[in-house]
Amino acid sequence: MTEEERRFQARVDANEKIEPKDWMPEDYRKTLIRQIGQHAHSEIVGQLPEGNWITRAPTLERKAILLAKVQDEAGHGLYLYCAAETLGVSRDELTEQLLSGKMKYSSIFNYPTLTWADMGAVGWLVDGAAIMNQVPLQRTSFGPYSRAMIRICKEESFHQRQGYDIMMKMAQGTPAQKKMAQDALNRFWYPSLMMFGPSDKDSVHSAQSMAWKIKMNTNDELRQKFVDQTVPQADYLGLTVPDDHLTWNEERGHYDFSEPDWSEFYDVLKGNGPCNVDRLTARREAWAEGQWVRDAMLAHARKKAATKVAAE
Amino acid sequence: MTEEERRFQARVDANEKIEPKDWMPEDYRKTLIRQIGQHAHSEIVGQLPEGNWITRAPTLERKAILLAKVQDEAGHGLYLYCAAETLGVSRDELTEQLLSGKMKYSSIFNYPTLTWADMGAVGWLVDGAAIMNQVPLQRTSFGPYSRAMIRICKEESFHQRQGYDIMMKMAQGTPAQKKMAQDALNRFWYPSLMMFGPSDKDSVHSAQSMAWKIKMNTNDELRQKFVDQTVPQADYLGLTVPDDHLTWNEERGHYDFSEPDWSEFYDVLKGNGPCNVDRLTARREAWAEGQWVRDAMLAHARKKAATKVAAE
Amino acid sequence: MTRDQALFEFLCRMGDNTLILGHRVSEWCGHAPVLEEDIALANTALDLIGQTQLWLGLAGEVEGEGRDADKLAFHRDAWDFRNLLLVEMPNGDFGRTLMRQFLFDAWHTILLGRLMTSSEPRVAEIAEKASKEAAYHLERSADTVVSLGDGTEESHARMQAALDYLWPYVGEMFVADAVDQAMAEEGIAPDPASLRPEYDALLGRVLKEATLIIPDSHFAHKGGRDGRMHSEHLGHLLTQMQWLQRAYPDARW
Amino acid sequence: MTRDQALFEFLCRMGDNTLILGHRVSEWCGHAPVLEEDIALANTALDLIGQTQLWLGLAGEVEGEGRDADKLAFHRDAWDFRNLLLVEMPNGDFGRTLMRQFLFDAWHTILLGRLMTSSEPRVAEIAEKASKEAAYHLERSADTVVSLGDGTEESHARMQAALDYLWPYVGEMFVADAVDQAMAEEGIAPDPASLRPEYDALLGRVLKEATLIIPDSHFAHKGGRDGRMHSEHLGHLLTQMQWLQRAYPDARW
Repeated sequence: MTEEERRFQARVDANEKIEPKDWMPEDYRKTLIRQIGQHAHSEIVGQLPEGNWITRAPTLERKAILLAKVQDEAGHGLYLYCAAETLGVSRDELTEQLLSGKMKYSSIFNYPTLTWADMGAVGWLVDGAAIMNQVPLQRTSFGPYSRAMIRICKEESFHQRQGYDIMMKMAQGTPAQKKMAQDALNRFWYPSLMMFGPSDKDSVHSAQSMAWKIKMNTNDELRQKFVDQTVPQADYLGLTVPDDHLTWNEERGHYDFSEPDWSEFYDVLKGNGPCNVDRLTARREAWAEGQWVRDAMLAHARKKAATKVAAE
Repeated sequence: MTEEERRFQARVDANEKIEPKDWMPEDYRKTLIRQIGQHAHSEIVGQLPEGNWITRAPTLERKAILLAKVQDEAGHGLYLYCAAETLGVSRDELTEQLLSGKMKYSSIFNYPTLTWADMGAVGWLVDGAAIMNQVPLQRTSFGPYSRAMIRICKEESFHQRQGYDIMMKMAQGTPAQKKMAQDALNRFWYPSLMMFGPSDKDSVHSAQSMAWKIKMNTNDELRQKFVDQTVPQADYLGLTVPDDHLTWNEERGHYDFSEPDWSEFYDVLKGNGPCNVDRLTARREAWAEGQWVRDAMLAHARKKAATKVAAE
Repeated sequence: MTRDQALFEFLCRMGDNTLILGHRVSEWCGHAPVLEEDIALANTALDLIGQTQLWLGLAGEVEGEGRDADKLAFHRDAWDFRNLLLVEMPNGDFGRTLMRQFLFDAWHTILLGRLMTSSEPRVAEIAEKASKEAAYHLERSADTVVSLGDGTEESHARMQAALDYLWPYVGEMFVADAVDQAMAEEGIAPDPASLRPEYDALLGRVLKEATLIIPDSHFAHKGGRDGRMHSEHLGHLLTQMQWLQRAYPDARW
Repeated sequence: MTRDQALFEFLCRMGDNTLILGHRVSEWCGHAPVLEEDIALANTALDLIGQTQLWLGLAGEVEGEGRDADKLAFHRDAWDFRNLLLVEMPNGDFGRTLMRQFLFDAWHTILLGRLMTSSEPRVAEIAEKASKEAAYHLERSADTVVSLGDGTEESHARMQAALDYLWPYVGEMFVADAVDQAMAEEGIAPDPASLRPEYDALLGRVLKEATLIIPDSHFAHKGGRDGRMHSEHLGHLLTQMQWLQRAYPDARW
């Protein structure tokens, strides 16, 4: 470790925030860009599975809530791209890496939303898992990232409650609605568990990231916490978690549960999830079809600036 | 009149069929190309208002019937383009004239189909009016046209019965269905009357066309016949023709009825019908997006022919 | 037609406009050209759906037959809708969507401004709330129309095409029928024709800045706001919008 | 699972394939690249809908709960559909539509050929009728795939892209579950896996002539034929297809 690195680590250890202009190790910067970028992309791509039901929302109130939620997600994307930009990478660069497949987004968004209950399940489980990941990151070492997470977490917990509320209505509804609710839980349970990433023993970068406080907890810790929190909620809804091995372990003070099928996880990561192609295609088309708009806005802004200069 | 013209007219008067290789006046050819071309275009564009409901047909049986009908219409288009081709104009030339707006199609197809009852009204009224126009044309002087009309009329009368059958089901159905049926009649009545064209006193080419037996009856004759036939059918359905002045005229032995709003007719003709833009856009896009397919089919056919020649 | 029948019709017109336009705008979700536009479009849709709840809620109240805003939104068929044809037109490209928004916002702000002094206090109250949102929408859509109209050669051509395509749907805003007469007589809403001068002036100003040419035609498609003849597009929109309510009429969501 | 329950599932799989593919193909109506294709596509859709009436009609009979083919087609929600994911994929361009058709027709003809000797006479009878139509569809779609694959540079690229896009949806045709095992044991239908060699040989032949390369991957999307996980596309298709029946459940058409 160089002297600079030592000083940097000391600041991190002392819970000081690292700011964009501060010195930082090149790998710290790179890892952060990857992590924040992926998180931002996830917000953007994450609009699509829920956007899929906006035009079919069952009431005006639900439509409004869903619109507000998807709008928030775009807003989160914006905060995060801004945080990444302070590390010296532009939003357009990040976008191109998303579209070329070089950068990833959360695999969960490669699963389809098939019934209205999925809007509940996404809010309850997916946002629930996201919050579990994100709450500790409010204390992350990089200042702009930490501040973005604080704003985001506030809204996400709101979303999770809305999701749970949808599930509640469905679970207490007609037989068809109950069926939708159970089916949504069946489909989203394991993919939600996957959101915490592979077991720590298989995770390469974890130790360094934790030392840098880019990562605050191990994947397994968070997954356990998520299961412990979610199972009683499912019970309350009268829904069955699709895991025959799920049992309360008195000794550990935690639920024992089945691992997700990690081969499916890697399949999805490779691009073979049910919706990978559709999601990326949707984003690519939006970007390509929006080119003329972005060009025009730039051209107009230049014209206006030129007129202003000429007038001065 | 030249000698050739006199001989030509004598053949027409004697009800002989004129065949493609026979001598004919240039104007006869031109008028026929325009008339057959417009008729062909009408079959093609006429697929769209009914195609609009194929994906929403209420039963499998109705869906099958509607598909068969629209398929027939495409087939009629094909017969008619072939008949026009015998006069020395290619299908592609005619298509381009349709797409550029130089050639017209029947104005009726610029009205929207808004409920399932419209599938009934189109069959009953629009096909009904078409048949009224077409039956006499089976005796038209130009051989290929006459033969095409004979094939077409057989199928059209079948379509008309199917349309009436839909109306019957709707008119005898639930209050909502009855409402749809009446509403469809209200919207399609006057546009159907317009299908016979303006009153003969305002029709420029009529006399010559009738002498040439390209046109067999006056517009007003056919319109009257249509009204006389259709009003009792509407009565039988328990529907009300939207014309306060409709009365049986004992003396004439015909119904007296209100003229359609001819200013609307000319508006639609000018391109201001409710669907003109959509219809032409749909055809233009189909044509443009199909370019690569047509190119490829041609290229492949040439390759195959070349291979065959090389092998011989 | 009683006062309340006319008022019901009027309120459906207001609420169906915002409902259908809100739906159209919401179709963009996740597909806008830039992230800021995704946010702005979602926000516009959200405002419009919120206004719909108010207008259709009041419509149901006035009707007094137990239909609430959701019942009106999700359980009427096409012919009972009273929105302008303009707002049911498909989105087309982003330019057309924003042009449609601008043509609507301009009229909407002017109308809402007048409705704030409606003799019917419940109408005035909704107009008060909605007009703030509409003013913001107008500011945004006008700005965007100017940017894109006076942007690149391509964007200019697209915006002119959008204006040409949508122009025949503008006239319907200003044509009065018995409902409008009843509303005007009661002092509930202005005569639609009376909005035109202000509208034309506003359009003239913005579109000039956008270097766009207003088509030289007064032809107007009609049939939306009286439900006599909607476009084929509305029915397709409803299949999506009303799906769940139609498939599960007994469910509560 | 009783024999009849398994048979019902099997019949729904057959009928839902033809129903959903028939619907997709019918979306082309009036928009094909040439008139002959408009006719051919309408004809294909028509045959498929006709087959649907037979398969779902028999399914309803076997179920014995009073559901007829229409009830099954128009009153089930997405999760009860048993079609292959392949057939619910959106049309894309004409090339993708025809590639999807070819990939389906190839499997369909082979399967129907086997079903003609089904131990269940009602299945054999439908297969007999359907196989003639399917053979004709295959001839057409294979020809078109060859023409477009070996046409121009652009058409070749489009067809290769279509094949690459659709290939992951082929594997689902050959994966057996308890329903298939029950059908095989009863001699009603063949083990799906047993069709693969003939399918691969047929595909190899045609796609070689089309100068197209079969992707080197055995990854297969699943979840359609057991209804566990359809694509998002199916739900949108159903909003259109089932609209009238859902909106007017008491009506007869």
